[in-house]
Amino acid sequence: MRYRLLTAAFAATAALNIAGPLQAAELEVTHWWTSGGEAAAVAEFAKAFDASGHKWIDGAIAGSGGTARPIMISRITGGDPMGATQFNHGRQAEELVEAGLMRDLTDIAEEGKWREVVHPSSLLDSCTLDGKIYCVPVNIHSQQWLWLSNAAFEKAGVPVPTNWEEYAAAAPALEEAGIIPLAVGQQPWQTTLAFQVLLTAIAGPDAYTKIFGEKDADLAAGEELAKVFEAAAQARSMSAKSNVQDWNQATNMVITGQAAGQIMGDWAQGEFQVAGQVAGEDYTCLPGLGVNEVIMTGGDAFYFPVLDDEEKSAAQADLAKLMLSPEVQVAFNLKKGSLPVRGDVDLEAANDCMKKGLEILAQGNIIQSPDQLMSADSLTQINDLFVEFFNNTSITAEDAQKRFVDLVANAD
Amino acid sequence: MADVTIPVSAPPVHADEALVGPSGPRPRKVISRRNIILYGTLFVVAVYYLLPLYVMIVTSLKGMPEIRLGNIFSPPVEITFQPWVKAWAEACTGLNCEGLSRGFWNSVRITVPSVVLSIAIASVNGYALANWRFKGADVFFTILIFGAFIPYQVMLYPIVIMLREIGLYGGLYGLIIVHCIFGMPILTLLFRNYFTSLPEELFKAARVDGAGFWGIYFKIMLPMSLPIFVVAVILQVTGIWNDFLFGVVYTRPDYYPMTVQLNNIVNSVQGVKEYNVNMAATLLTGLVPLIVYFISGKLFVRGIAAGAVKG
Amino acid sequence: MMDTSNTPSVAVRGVSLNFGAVEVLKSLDLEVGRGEFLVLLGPSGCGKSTLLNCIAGLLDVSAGQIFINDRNVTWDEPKDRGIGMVFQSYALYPQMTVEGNLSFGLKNARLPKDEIERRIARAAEILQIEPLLKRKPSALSGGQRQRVAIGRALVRDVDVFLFDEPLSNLDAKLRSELRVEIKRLHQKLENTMIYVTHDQIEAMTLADRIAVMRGGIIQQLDTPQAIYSRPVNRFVAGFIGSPGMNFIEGECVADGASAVFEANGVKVPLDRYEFAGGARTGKAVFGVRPEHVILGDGAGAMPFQSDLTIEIVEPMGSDSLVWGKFGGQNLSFRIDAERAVAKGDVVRIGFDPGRASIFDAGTGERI
Amino acid sequence: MHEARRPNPLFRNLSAKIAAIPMILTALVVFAGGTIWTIIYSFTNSRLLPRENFVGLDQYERLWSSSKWIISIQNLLIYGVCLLVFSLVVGFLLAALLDQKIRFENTFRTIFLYPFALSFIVTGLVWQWILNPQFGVEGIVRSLGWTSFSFDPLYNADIVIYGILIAALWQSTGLIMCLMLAGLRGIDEDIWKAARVDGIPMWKTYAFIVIPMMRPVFITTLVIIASGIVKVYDLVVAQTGGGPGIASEVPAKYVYDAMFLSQNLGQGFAASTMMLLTVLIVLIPWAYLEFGGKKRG
Repeated sequence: MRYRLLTAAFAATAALNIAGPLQAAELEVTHWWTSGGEAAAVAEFAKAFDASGHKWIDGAIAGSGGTARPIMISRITGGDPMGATQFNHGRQAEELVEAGLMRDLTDIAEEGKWREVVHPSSLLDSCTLDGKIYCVPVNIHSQQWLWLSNAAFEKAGVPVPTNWEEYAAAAPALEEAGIIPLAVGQQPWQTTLAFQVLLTAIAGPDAYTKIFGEKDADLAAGEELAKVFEAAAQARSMSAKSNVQDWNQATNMVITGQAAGQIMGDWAQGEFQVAGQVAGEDYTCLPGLGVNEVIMTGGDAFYFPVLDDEEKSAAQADLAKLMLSPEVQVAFNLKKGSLPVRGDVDLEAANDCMKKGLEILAQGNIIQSPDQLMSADSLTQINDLFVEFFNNTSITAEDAQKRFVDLVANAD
Repeated sequence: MADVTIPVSAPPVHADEALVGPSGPRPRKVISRRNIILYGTLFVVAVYYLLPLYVMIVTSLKGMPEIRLGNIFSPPVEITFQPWVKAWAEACTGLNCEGLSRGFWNSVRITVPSVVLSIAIASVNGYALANWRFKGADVFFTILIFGAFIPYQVMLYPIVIMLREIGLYGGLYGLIIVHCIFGMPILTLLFRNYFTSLPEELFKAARVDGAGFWGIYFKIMLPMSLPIFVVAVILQVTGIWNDFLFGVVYTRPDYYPMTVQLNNIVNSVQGVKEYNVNMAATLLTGLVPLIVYFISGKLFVRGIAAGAVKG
Repeated sequence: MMDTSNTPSVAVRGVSLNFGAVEVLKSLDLEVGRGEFLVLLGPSGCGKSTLLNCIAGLLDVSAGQIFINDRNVTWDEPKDRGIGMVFQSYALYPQMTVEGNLSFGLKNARLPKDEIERRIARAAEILQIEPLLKRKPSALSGGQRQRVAIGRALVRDVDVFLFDEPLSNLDAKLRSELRVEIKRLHQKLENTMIYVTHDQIEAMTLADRIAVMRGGIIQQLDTPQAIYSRPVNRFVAGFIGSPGMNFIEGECVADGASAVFEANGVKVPLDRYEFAGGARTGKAVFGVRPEHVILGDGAGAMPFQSDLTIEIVEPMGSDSLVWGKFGGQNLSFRIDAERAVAKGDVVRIGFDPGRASIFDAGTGERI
Repeated sequence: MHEARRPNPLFRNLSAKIAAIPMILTALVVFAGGTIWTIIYSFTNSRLLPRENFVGLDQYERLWSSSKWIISIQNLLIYGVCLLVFSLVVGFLLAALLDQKIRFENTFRTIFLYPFALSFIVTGLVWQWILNPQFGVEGIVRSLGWTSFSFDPLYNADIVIYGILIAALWQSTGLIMCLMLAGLRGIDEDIWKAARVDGIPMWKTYAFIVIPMMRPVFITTLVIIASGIVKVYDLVVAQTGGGPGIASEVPAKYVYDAMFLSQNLGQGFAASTMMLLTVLIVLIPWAYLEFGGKKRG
């Protein structure tokens, strides 16, 4: 089975080689995949790109999206663009596209029939502006996952929970066993992620879409949401002692059993793989906190700034095609622990957590990621609210809800 | 003349007879209360100041197991320079693992031209302001001095635009220009005050001999201003080497100065935090300004005080 | 004040002081009478200020003792020595008003309020600084500041006033005004005062006695008149009196019972000169003050006369200083301005050798 | 022979003007121009790229309604006041101690001043580790037996700003000490002698005579520290990154985050204009006192 895949990959690259005199061009690609699992995944892209004759210049920027995006943006607006750059699905690069700084990929998209191949199509819609396509979606990361360390629960003598209520109930037992019930990193986006996963699970996906999408302030102020804020307050007390900074440090606490669980997107799975843990045995994954099984179509897409250098532009086109080619999609997403964007690719080698994701994706109950629904400015404000809420116990659930309602009221 | 009883000038009693009562210098106890308080406080404060440096050096020479077990104040059992090697050549930010070395050479490539350029411009400014008072010169100078106090953030973005227009944004030259701009106020003030303190006759005599603006500058003013040049170099080298904000905003990853590289290395964590490597990296970054500080000693104080007090 | 007749107000016994290897004061003895105005006079660097600071207690002596009012104060703090000091730079506390300056020391000594007010009123009245009490030192003139500085010692009812060149920062006119005021103050208070200066006019006019110092040693301690007329050595002679004393190098030759001073053909009979240890012969320096040389008809009455051709005339308003050659060396003398003399005139001059001073050429000591 | 015209003033010492062009450009274009540009654009709703649709005071309204900004202003006040007071007091005490003509004066001065040569990033990182619960001081004291000892300001939202203050004090007190020492050595020796003769104890002489005399040195030092305080950024980024949560946010970081993180230039410009205001409030009275005084006095 594996053999068949390899030959296919080889054939594809061979074909590319023949097609036309290929100038080998150096292309700088910036991204913020600096943790162990992520770096392994991006190496797949680099390998495939180098195989196609070009040269991948790695522009990794540490410190997660929050640190990396500003650097990428100021380089593009500063007139010194890179070859290609990563952004999340959604509106982060909206203004850059409007300002005409991003390359129009519509012709490549038509040639590769991206409209049919990319599934769900909402990913491609986030890349489209006035009918033209400006980015290549490469993976689907859903944030709606709860990762639990089986070892931690054994140590606490509590069965591995199947949903949020059981998990919250097990918290006291975990604390007695000296285990931090919930690991949350200090970066603002991590606390917001925890909140909206709780929101989608407890209040349901359409409540999430109404609030983040249509900015429905009354719903935000409603009783339904009050329950969500209660759960958030509970999560806060469960994660009080986890004072780590980066998300992969929090994942590391789960892997080593210091913490019982972490609410994090499926990119955390890369860390579990690098640590050699097996889904189902060492760790358990609960999509939608085991309450509302849903997949969020968050994830990453690559944009290609307009370059005046002919060779580099050609290399850009090759990279764009290559990123969506089936083989590279498989190799990349396997390492990354995310779901491929191509509907026609099946991942037998995926572990059972990925398979759960694929099934939910196939059933089609998906929601858009906050980046796709809200502007960076409003989202940062919400991030600040929740990072403050999680670190300052004097803020009650009601205050937080009130301030959340104001934010939703004038978000754009 | 007041009626004054003038003592009969008795023959002076000489030292050979034993002088009764206290004589000679007052006996000062070495272990007096005053000395205990004085040296005691100074010693305690000195420990407070030296502690961080001690911890950094000690930890940077220990292996990770020793750090996890022992406490940070205990000296290293088996000294290893591996953390220093790793910090210099192998620490990773993201995929490229070239350690701080790239940052170091970037910092050198940024600091040297910036220091030379900013001092050249500022010394000419100071000289022009001190000796060739042209109309409006003081207006520009006052704006310049106010500029020294304006928080950088106010001018952060406008400068991004300016650099972009002249196509230097993101490269080393852009950052060099930024350092010249923000170094100019204090340095110009330093040079102006120094040149005004030089005797006026010197300048007038040269004018009488027919020397022009540049003739006087190179032949007379420059040779005499070595002390202030040294002070300016100290001020600029420490200032530019230690900068972080401009480094982050005005350059891109492969031109990052050492301070930005350090912050990235320390804050991007692969699994466990390697304190010894981080400490070695921090020491490496602080090495150059510390060496400049220890070599220049008193001059450093005078420079900073002159720059700061006058500023 | 208990009258202890002639016990000295300030006594310095065998005091010497050295900064590292440099010996600034060399086992010095000095006694200042009660109510006496003693001036320490000498060129800069002769140790006069250092001695004053030792007496004040601001400097630790290297050896010897210091007594004030017969009490051994060698190891005492300045404030316990009963002394007040006035500095060349006035050293007023710049941020306090005049009243603040005067009362700060007293408040610190916890004197009762009314006592402080009484003392300040008295000092203000003596020094006429009542209108200045509310002003800051920066708003006062040099003279006013100096008076306030004196007032600071006055209010503390000290036994001994110490002055460290208080007038040298002032201009000439103000200096003479304040000199008179200090004298008047001394006569009024009858305190002991020790006054350091390098200005010999101040010394001559103010002092009951002057101690001329050089190289850390007191050269001569005597009344101004004695020092003026009978200087113990050539240094003291040259230092006191302006314009300075004329020095003619030559030789004393025995002449019967007494001696004669000869210099390039000039012979001055020394019969009227009181030799310290009897007439002496050998190389000597003959010193005569310009004001003792009389010109014209008065010269006739002088025991010694001689002719002299005038070389330079320096008119100085009230009188003129005339220069000529005597015994082949320069001799100057004063004449009143009206007498018209010109270069080249030959005039007859005369003086009384008895008032002159003769010094041994080698040691410079008076013989 | 035409009568020589008075040379046009523009060309008088032309070379001086040419030589001063960089200064003129910097002063006018960068400082004056940049500042005005920022102020103008603080009234627009520019997001990622500056654009000219004006929205009046919206940006300022949003600024003062954002809890992150309010916290950063509170932090700045606490940090500023404490840093000013402590560094002046400790700096003066150290200077007074060093002024006592003691042995090793130079060694002590070198020890107190070396941190000033380091960058804020290095200082921030060092103090982050020293104040780290497991690894730093708290860990040590606990390992020595006093298990309930807790000293982890960087992880406690209410007192995190004081953790940053410790690092800032460690860095800047040295300079203040030098400025104070220079001031002390400038005082006329006779003043000390006069005070000793008046029987005034040492501490009173310092308190009532020397310190009032050093007023100008204090004011100038105050202005220098103040202008440094408003700009504090690197230290917070290195030591806490604004955490825990947004408890140690500072205005300078708010500006950077607004401009580059939330891609909202308008908000960033509004915040930096506010920072400019705080500096001017400190600066103008001082400039008036310093220069205005001379013209009047």
